[in-house]
Amino acid sequence: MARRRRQPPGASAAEQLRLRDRLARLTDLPLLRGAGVSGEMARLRRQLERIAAEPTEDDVWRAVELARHQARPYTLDYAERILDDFVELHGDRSLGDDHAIVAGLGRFRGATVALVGHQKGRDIHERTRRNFGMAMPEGYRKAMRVMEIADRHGFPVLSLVDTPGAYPGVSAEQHGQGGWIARSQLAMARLCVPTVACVIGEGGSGGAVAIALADRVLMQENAIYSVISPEGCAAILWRDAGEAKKAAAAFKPDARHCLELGVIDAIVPEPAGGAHANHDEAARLLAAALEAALAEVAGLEADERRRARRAKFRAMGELTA
Amino acid sequence: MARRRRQPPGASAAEQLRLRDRLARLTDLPLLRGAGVSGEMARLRRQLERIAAEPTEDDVWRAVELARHQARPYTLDYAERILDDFVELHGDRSLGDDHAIVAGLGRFRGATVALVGHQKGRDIHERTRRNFGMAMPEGYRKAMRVMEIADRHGFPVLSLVDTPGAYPGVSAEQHGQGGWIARSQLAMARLCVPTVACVIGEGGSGGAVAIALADRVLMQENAIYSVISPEGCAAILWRDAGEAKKAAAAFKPDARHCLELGVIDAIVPEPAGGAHANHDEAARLLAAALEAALAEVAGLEADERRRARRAKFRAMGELTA
Amino acid sequence: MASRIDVSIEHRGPPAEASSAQRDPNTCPSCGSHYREDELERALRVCPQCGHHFPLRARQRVAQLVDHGTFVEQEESLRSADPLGFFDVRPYTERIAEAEVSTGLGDAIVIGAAKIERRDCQLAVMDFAFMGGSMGSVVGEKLARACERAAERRLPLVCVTASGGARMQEGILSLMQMPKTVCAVDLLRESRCAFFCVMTHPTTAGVLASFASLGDVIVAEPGALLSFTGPRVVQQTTREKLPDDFGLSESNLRLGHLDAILTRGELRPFLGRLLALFEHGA
Amino acid sequence: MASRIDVSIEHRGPPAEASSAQRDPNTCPSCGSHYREDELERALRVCPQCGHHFPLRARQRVAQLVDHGTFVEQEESLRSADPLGFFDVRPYTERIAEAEVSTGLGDAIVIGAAKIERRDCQLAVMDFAFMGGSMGSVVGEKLARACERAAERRLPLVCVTASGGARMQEGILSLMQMPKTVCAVDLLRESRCAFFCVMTHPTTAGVLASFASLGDVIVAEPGALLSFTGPRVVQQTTREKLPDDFGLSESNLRLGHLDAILTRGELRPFLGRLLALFEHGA
Ligand SMILES: [Zn+2]
Ligand SMILES: [Zn+2]
Repeated sequence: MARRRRQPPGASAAEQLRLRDRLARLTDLPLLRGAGVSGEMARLRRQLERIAAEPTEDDVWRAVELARHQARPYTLDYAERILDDFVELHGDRSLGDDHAIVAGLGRFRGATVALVGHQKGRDIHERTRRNFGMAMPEGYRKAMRVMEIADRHGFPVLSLVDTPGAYPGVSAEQHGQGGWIARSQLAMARLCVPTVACVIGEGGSGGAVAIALADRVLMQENAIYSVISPEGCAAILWRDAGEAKKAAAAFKPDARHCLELGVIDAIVPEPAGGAHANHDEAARLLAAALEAALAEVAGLEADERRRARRAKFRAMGELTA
Repeated sequence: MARRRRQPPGASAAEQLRLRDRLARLTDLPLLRGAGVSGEMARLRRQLERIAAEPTEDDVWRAVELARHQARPYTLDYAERILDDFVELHGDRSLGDDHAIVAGLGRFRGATVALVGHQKGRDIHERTRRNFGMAMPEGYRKAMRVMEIADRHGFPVLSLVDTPGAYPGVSAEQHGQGGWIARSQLAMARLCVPTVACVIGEGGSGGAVAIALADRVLMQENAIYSVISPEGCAAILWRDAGEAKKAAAAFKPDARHCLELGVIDAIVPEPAGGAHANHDEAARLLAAALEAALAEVAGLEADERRRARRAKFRAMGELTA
Repeated sequence: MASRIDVSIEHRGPPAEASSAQRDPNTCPSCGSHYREDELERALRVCPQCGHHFPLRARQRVAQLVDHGTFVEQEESLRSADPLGFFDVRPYTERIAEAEVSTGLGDAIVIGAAKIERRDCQLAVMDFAFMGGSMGSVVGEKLARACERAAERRLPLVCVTASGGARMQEGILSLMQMPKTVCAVDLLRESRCAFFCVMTHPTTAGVLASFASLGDVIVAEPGALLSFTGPRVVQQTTREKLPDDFGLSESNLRLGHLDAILTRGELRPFLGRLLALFEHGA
Repeated sequence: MASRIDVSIEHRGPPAEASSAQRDPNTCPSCGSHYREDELERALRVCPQCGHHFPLRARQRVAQLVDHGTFVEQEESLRSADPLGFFDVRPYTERIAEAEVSTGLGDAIVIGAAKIERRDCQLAVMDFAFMGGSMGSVVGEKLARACERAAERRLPLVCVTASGGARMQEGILSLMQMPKTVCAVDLLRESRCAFFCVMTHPTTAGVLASFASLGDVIVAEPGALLSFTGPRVVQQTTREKLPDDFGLSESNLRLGHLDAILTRGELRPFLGRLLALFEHGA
C-alpha cells in the first residue's frame, strides 16, 4: 500500500515491506505498492511474483478476460460489502436516471463518503437495464451531482470504474456525450475533498476517464484500462477484429503496464484466481487499498490537494524534445 | 435614480432632486428614485405626478395593456441600443437553445457585462420561435451558463424580465421546469458579481422570478410584476376570466404598488405614452437606471454584496406576530 | 396566445380529491375500501389494501416522523397581514380566519426542532388543508426561519412539502417568497447544513420552483403530483396529449428529478439513515 | 454486446473526404467546382460556389486568423517518445516520421503567441493532416503548455480543433491526455483567463470529450462533424436510424452545444470582438 511508504508500518507489515522491497529490487520495478493489504505472506509472495513478472501476451489477454468476467464483482457488489448504510441517489435533475452509473452516500471505515461507479448487469435483464455499464450524459451528470453534494459536505469521493466505454447512441450524442465527459472530469479536477478512483474491471476510454480524475488512481490486479478495446483497436489498425489478442498485447492495458507508465498509483491485489472467485475477499482487499489511498491525501489542505491532483495528471505522457 | 441619493448630484440633477423631493414629500411616498434620468424638467414633473398618484383601476389596467403592447421594446431591442459589441451566446449544453431567453455579453458604459433576458417575438413567425417569451428549463440553463461565465470573469449581470410565465408544456415539465426555476434563482443568489434586474414588460410569476433574484430590481413605469396573470387570477378566484380588469386592480401588479410593497428598488421612467412610443428614449432611460443601480452595488465586497442580496429578499413579506 | 396561469392548484392521478370531496375521508378513493379511524391511523393513513396514501395533516406527519415527545414547535404565532387588502368574492382575512378555525393552524406550515431516530434536526412540514398549502408571507417566513435555526444549530433541515403554489391573495409578495426561501436555502448551504425534502401530494408551482427542489436529497411519496404547471392547464394550453403518469412521483423518478419514492412506512428509517450520514463536524 | 470503439476516426456529411481522397484537392467535394490554388486561397479555402469549407492546415489557419507577422510559435521541438514501442502493421515511429515529412509539423498541433485584431492572445491550432489530428503526449503537452502560458501572461486562449480522437499508438497515455488537458483548462479558469474554442471538421472522441468542450465560448465551422462517437460506429452498434445531420455543427447548435456557427470569413472579426470583451484586469 502506498500509505506504508510514508508511515511506519506495524510488525507484520514490516515483514511484508521487506519482502516487497526485496522483490522490487529484484525486478527493479516501482510497483507492488498495492500489494501490502493481504495478510498472508505466502499468497502475498505469489501475488508479488506474478505481478512483478513481465506480462506475456497470454497474461495480458487473461486480464482482458478476467476484467470482463461475468461473475466479477461490480460496483454495487462492492458498495454492499465495503460501505455501511449505503443510500443510493438517483437522477440528473434534467432528463433521467442512468442505471449504467450508480451514485450514493455511505459510511466507509466509519466516515461518510460518496461513491460513484459504473454498474454492469449480470443477467440479461439487468444487463439491458444497465446498458452494459455504458453511460449517457445523464449518468455523468448524476455522478457530478452527487460529487457536488460530497464536496459541499466534506465527504471524500470514491469512484469505481468499470465500463466498456461511453454509450455510442444517438440520444447520448444529442445530449452532449463529449461535453459531459469533459465537464465531469473538470468537476473532479475542482473538488476540494479527497478523491480515489479504482478501475475494477474495464476502464474503457473516455467513458472511464470521465469519473477517474482523482487524487489517487488504483487498478485491480486483473483490471484493464485502455484508450480503446482490443477488438476496436484490432479492427482499426489491423483491419481484423480477430487480432484482438495481438492488439491487447501491443496496447498493454493491464495493471502492471499502467503502473509502469505512471498512469496509476498502485495495484490492488485480487483473491487467487481473480476477484470473481471470492467477492468478499476482493472487497476486503479493495477496501484496504481505498483506505490507504484516502489516508495519503486526507491530510492535505484542499488547495494543495487540488494542485497536486492537477500536477499528477499534468505529468502524464512521454516526450522527447 | 437611486445612485443620486448617495452621490452629490450635478447642477441640473440638483434641480431634479429638489423637485423630486418636493413631490415625494407631497405625496409622502418612498418612490421616484427611478425618475431622475430624464433631462427635461417639464416631462419629469408630469411623470413624477403620474407615478406619485395612487393608481386607479384604469391606471393599473393601462399598465397591463402597455406591458403587453406588441410594439413595446423587447430584450434584444434594448441590447442593440444600450450595449456595444453584443455577442449573443447560445445553448444549454444539454438539450437545446431556448429562443424564449437570450443571453450574451456586451459592453455597457465601456465595461463588459452579461445580459440575460426573456425575448418575445413581434410577428407571428418570431412569436412562435420565441414561444411568446415563455422559457423552458433549457432557457434557464442557458442563462445560468452565461451568468457563470460572467461570475468567473467578474462581469456584472443585467437581467431583463419580460415573460407571461414559464412555458406550461409537457416536455418543459419533463425536463424539470420547477427545479430549474429554483436552481436559476439559487445560482443568482450565489453570484459574486453585481447584478441588476429590470422588469421591462410582463414579470409573470415563477418564469420571471427565475432570473430576477438580483442586487437591485427595477421596473419600468408601465411594466407589471405578478404572481399570476389577471386573466388567470380572475378565472380561479372569480371563476370568470372576463373579470381580469377587476383582478388586476385587486392584485396591484403595477410598478407603483410593487415599489410600495418593497418588491422593487426603483421605477424606471418611460417616454411619454409608453416605451413602445420611442424605443431609443426608452433605452436611454433604462440604461441610465441600470448604470445607477449597478453603481450602487459595485463598490461592495463580493461577500458583503451577496449577504445584502440575501437580506433584501429575506425581508419581503408582511406579517403580524 | 397561451394561458398565463402557472400557479393553479390541481390534482390528478391516484389521489383524486376533487371527486372524493363528498366521500367519507376514510374511504380509499383508489380501491373503495373503508377503514375505521384507528385502523387507518395505525396504517399511517396508507390503504392496507392498495397502498394509496391518504393526505396527512401537518401534525399527523410530525407525529409519524419524529421520536415521540421530541417536537418543539417554533414561531406558532406568525400570521399574515393581508398586505393588499385583498378581496375577491370574499375578503382574504375571512378566508384565513376560516382556515385557522378549520385546521387549528396559523398558516400552511408548521416548523420546529425534533429528533428523528435519535438524531437532532430542524423540521418544516406543510399542510395542504390550510388554503391548499399555498405559500404566502407566513409560509415563506417560517421556512426561512427554519433554515436560519438549522444554520445556527448546524443541524440538517427536513422539509415535507404539500402545496398548490403561491398564496394568490398576497399578490406579488407571495411570488417573492420564492426568492426569499431560495436565499434562505443558500444560507443553509453556506453553513454546510444538509437539506432533505420529502415531496407529498401535491407539490406544485411556486413551492416546487423554489426551496423544495433545492434539497440535497429529494424523495417523494408514491402517486404524488409534483409538477410546476398542473396537468389541466398544460392540457388546455398546449392541447398536447399528456402521458398517463404526467407529473406523478413515478415519472419524476424516471425523469431524474427524485432520488427515491418511499412509502410512508419507509420514510422515517430512510431519514434516520440520511441524518446519520450527514452528521459531521464542519 | 455493443462494440467498444469510441475513438475511431470517421467523416460524414458535407466534407466527404473518404471518397474525395483520389480527387483533386482543389475540386469542391460538395458541388464539384474546381478552383485554382490562388482562387481558393483568396476565398479562405471556402467554395465561392456552395460555401463548402475545405480542410485547412494549421499554418494556413494561423495565417488566416492572426494579425500578419504577430505569430510566434512555441514548443516546436516536442516529439513523441513511442512509450509502448508500438507496432501494428508498421512501427509507430515510422508513422510519425512519415507524418512529419508529409506535413512539415512535429505533431498534430501548433501553438504560439499571436495578436488577433490587435489583441494579444495565446493560440493553439490542430492539424488533421498529421495522423488524423490524433491526441498523443505531444498534443496534450502542447495544449497544456498553451494553457500555462496563457495563465502566466493572463491572456485568453484561442484554440482551433480538428481531431479524430486519441492517438491509439500511445495506448493508455493517449487517453490520459484527456484529464491532463482538462487539468490545464482548470488552471486556465483558476487564473481567470478566457478560453475560446473553434471546432472544425472533424472534432471527435477524446478531444471533444476533454479540453475542446470546456471553452467559455464554443463556435464551429459549418458542416463540421462534432461527435464523441462517429456516425458509422453509432449506426453499427445501435442499429438506430441516424438523423441526416447527425453530429454536424448544425445539429449541435440546435441541440445547445454550440454558441454559434461561423463561416471562415466571420471567424476573425468574431474572435476580435470576444477578445475585446474579455480584456479585463484581475
Ligand atoms: Zn385502497
Ligand atoms: Zn462547392
